[in-house]
Amino acid sequence: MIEQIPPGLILIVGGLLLPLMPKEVRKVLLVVLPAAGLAHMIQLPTDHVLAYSVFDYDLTMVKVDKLSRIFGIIFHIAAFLTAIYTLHEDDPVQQVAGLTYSGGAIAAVFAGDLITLFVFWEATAITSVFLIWASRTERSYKTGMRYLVMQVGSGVLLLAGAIVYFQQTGSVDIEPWTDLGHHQMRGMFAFDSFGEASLAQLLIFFAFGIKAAFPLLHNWLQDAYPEATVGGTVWLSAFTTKLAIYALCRMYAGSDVLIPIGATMTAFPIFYAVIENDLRKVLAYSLNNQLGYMVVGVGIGTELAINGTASHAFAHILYKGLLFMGMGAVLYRAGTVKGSELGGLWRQMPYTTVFTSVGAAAISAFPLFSGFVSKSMILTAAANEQHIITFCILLFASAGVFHHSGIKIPYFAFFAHDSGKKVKEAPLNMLIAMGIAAALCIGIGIWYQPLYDLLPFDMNALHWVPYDTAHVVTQLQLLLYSAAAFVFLQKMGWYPPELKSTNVDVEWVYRKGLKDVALATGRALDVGYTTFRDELFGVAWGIVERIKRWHSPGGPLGEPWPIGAAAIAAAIMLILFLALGWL
Amino acid sequence: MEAPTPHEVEVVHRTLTDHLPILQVIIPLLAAPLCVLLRERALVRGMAIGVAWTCLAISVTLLQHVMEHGVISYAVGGWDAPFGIEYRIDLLNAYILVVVSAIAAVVFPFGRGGEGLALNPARVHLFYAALLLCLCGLLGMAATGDAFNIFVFLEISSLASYSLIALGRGRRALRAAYSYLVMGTIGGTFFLIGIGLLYQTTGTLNIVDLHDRLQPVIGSRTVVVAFAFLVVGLGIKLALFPLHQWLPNAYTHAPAKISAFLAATATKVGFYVLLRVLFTIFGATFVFTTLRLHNLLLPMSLAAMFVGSLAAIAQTDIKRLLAYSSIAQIGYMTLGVSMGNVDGLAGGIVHLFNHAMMKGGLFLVVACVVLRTGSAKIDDMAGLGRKMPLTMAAFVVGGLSLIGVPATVGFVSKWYLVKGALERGWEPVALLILLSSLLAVIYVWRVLEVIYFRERPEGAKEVGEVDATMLIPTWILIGAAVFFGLRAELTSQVALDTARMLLGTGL
Amino acid sequence: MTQKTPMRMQDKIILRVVSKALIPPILLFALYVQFHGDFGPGGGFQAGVIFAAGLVLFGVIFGLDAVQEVFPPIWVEILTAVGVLLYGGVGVVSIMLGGEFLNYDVLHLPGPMHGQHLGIFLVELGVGITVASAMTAIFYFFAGRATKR
Amino acid sequence: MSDHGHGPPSVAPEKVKVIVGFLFFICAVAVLGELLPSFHPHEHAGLEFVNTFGFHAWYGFLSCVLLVLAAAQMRKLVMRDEDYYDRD
Repeated sequence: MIEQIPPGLILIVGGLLLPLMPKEVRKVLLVVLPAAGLAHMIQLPTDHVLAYSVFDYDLTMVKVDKLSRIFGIIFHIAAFLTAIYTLHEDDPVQQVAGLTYSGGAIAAVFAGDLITLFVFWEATAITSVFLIWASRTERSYKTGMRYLVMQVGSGVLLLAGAIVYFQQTGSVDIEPWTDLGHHQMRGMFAFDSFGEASLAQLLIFFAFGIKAAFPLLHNWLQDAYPEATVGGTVWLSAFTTKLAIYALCRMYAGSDVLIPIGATMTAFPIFYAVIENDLRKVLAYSLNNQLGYMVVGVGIGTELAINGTASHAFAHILYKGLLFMGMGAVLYRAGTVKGSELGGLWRQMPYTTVFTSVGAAAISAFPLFSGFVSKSMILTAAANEQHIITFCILLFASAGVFHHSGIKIPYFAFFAHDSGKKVKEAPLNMLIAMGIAAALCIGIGIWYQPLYDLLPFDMNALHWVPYDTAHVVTQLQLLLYSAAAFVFLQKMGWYPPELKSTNVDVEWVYRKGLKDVALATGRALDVGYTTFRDELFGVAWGIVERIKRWHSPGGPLGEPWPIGAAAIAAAIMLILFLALGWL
Repeated sequence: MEAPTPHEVEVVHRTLTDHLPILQVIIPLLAAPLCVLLRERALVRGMAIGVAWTCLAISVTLLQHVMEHGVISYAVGGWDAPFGIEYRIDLLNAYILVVVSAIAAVVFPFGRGGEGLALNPARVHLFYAALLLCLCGLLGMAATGDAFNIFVFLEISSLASYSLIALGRGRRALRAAYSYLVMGTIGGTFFLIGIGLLYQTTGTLNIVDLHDRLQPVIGSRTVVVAFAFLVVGLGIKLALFPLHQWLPNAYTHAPAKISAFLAATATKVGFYVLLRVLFTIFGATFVFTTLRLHNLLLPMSLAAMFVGSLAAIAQTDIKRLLAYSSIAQIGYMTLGVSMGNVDGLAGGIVHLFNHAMMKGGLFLVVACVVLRTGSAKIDDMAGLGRKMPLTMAAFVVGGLSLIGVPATVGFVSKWYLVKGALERGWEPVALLILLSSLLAVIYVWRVLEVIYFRERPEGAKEVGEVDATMLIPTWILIGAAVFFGLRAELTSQVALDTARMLLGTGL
Repeated sequence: MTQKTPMRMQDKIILRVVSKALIPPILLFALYVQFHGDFGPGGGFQAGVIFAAGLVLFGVIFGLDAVQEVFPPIWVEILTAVGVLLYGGVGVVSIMLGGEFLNYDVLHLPGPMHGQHLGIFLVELGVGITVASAMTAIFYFFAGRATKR
Repeated sequence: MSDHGHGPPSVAPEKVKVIVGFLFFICAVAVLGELLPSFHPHEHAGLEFVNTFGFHAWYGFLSCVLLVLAAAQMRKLVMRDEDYYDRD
């Protein structure tokens, strides 16, 4: 019986029922539901399948394997931690949105066919936008609309792809992986270059690409995440993009095209991250960069790379969540996360400082932190497959990550020059959530075996050891000299200051360029139209007026005719009917 | 025609059930003079209600019987068809009988006695006598299978309705009744001329017999002329645009309760006779293939839909608004006929039933309003939404049905009409049906806006909700409009079967 | 025949004498048409109209009050109803006796032939009564309006 | 540290000196770590240059310097006022 409940449903249904509960019960449920969902999900057997049929189509609601399982587990943990983090606030909108959003993402992970995937794919889009709108500002409303357009657009592409695929093959099932030898994995849709891709493959590829924030499709992420509420950004950071990574992993593993795409994703956002002033936006760029590693991992598609991707996603959700929590706490207390307005908060928010620094160390992949045991797998896999340039870019990006996430975030928020702000330490529930996340970041970095046991492929067979002298030493060199470079640049005064600014990105195309073009076209049309309209309205009004007059009382059609006229009408009708017989 | 000798006395044991087709008609016929003799208000009223409910029971029994066992034939006076007068009940008129008697059963009890009619109390028994005669005429037209008999009952119902309309307030009611009388007489005469020509050609008046005997001479001039007279005569009776001139004034100036009864029944029976004439007497082949009636009926129907709706929008009197809306609704029915296919015809037939319910209900609402406020001006309905919430809620539901909102009967009929139009390949017509529904939105909204969003003017007469004797009939009709909207299969199945019958065998 | 009526036709002696002479035969002829109707030309409708014509003539010459004294309006109303009831009643009786509506065969006192005879007689009588009284009623109504003015 | 910013440094300059000194110290240690007996670089075809002495050290340093300098130049291209998109 309990197996008949799809994972995620507990969160969705529970979330939807939440508004009916009193405040205290809501808060308890907010934390209990993810825990209950996790407990329920864990006990599902690995080959569990739950099929259902709609009309005449057989669909698969749930299909459990090791890949969906690890994403399911980390999604539940993320929901649980975020729930704790948001306990201080009593906003039913965010609570419902957060729970249904995470539930939708979990259900999407376990979807066994493209249609089910589409349903929950759209569900995550629609529920998550409320986390942005929950800021309840004009700005967040507009941002939310842009976000929603992109997300729903992604869903529409997915549906289109599914339909085309169904027409071609008669099936929408998500097939299991194929093993091509050399431990190279192929997803059901994998292709090596766009030239050989079918229409269905392309459509779905771009559907996933939007959510995974591929270069040029990425801007919704940096646009939306900094506009969400304190808790909303934490919810958002965990699910949408990682769901896309999961889907890529499931369907495009081993697609070579993903490697340059991923490499680009690791490299270019960090330039923006360096000059960005809004620290939550810095983290959004950094998130984009981290996704790059995973996309590269999916593209390489070896067992080691897939394991690296899965474990990196797992670790990433925790430390990125932790960083967003830290910045959220700063925003909550200081009222801003602009680097130019912050600084010196470490005295007032010591715990937050420590926890954020743990997150920074984890994202930078310091040895003994979670990033180290996962990211190095992807780099090694790239090296193993002789992707030399990719490897160098990843290495460059790793140094850069440390630079902007590892140093810049804590430095400008907590150290640097004293901003003079007098703030309190973060609320207890935030500290607890951050504490657990920080503990997990360190815990995974040290006791990585439980995580490795969850990975899709047997780690023992891969002969992988994260901690050997060469790995540790080279990684430390990379990071420490990056730090040295930071000190050097600051000393030289070359370090770009935090300035109040907006940095234009791809979004310029639609937020400014197209808008300006549209406005200009609109103005030109307006002139022509006004002239035309006045003419047309003159005529149209005349007709309307006449119709009105005719049908009003007193008009020929709005009032019965005199009996004589009526009788004549009858005679005319008689003639007309007689004419029928002659014509 | 040689007269057959009356047959020898044969002792056939008939049960009361066998006489139902005639009882349906003679019960109101005999009740009318009884009203005159009894004179006592309460007694007369009780009897009229009793008669209406008896008729309803009879017609429902007949419908059941027809659905189970097929056509019922009753030879009046023991003279078999085609020589004697035959009462012939098939699916179509069994259905009409139910509609008419059901409306009567609901409308007759409306209001206490002559309340709201502004009648001289000494004349109430005559009012009920006329009402019963009108019912008798309408039921007779539906029940009989004899063309001349149809004319007789047409005149009975018409004469009764002239006098009923004349009961309305003021001299304008008299004038309306008079012009209805003139137009009705023209219509009746045309109908009679048509029958005369047919009789001359075939020597029979029995409808079924007429059909058979017409086939050899179907294309002749006489038949075509007869056809034209019959259709135009009936066109006046059922108020088909532009022959509708009598209707707005008649419905406006008649007492509201009478408007409700006539709007829900009189034009419907006229429409029924039109169907009989077109399909049973002449046959679908002649009408649609030889004459191509749709070339004329379609534009007339469309004009009715648009002129009626547009004129309804412009009216300032609620009864007039509903009257013009009726013209539009009749347009929908004849539109269904002009399609000449099963879905379209079924749409027309089901709309007959549906329109009877919703328009009857709406006129009863107006009767309530007139009784309380003493005015039928739309502007005088301002703010009634709060004063008469139940009555006005009925108006809302009825109005939605008039528009054709899903879950109301109006939607069901429009659904079949659109389906029929598309099947016929008349996409623009389907579009026009939807467009005219939009016009209905406007005129219904106009009233709702006044009812709910305008304040009751200062110093206006204090009004309250009407009592149960009015609310219950109103809500029965309005409730039926929703019930049959939700359980559309109950009516549409009968309509589809009927349409198939009419188009298939013509019988 | 009261002097108070404003109508003056009764003052004209020719009219008075001729109509006095004519009215009885008219009424008698009406009865003839009525009762001969089932065998020859005529019937209840014609008879009723003729009978009413006699009354109307009387009313026209001698005034509304005079004719209403002979044939009071309340009786007009009642007889209109009675005639219809008689007509319908025959039909109902024939139903009760096991025939169709208006099947006179079943009214067989000595035999079907007599049944037919009786049936048509009663029906025509009903029609005659109704038509005569309805016509009279119409005359009363219009004449009454004229007097009021 | 550089003199942009608003308030006084939140960490005393002497302490900063100690921290920076410590940083330089462990930087040196990290490079020397390659001399450890257990240091066995992973061999990958085509990536031999990665295993040259101190590669990660200078690569990390140069990466960051280039990153920051490039980003600073990029500002000229992409930086707008804070309310850039809000204006019409």
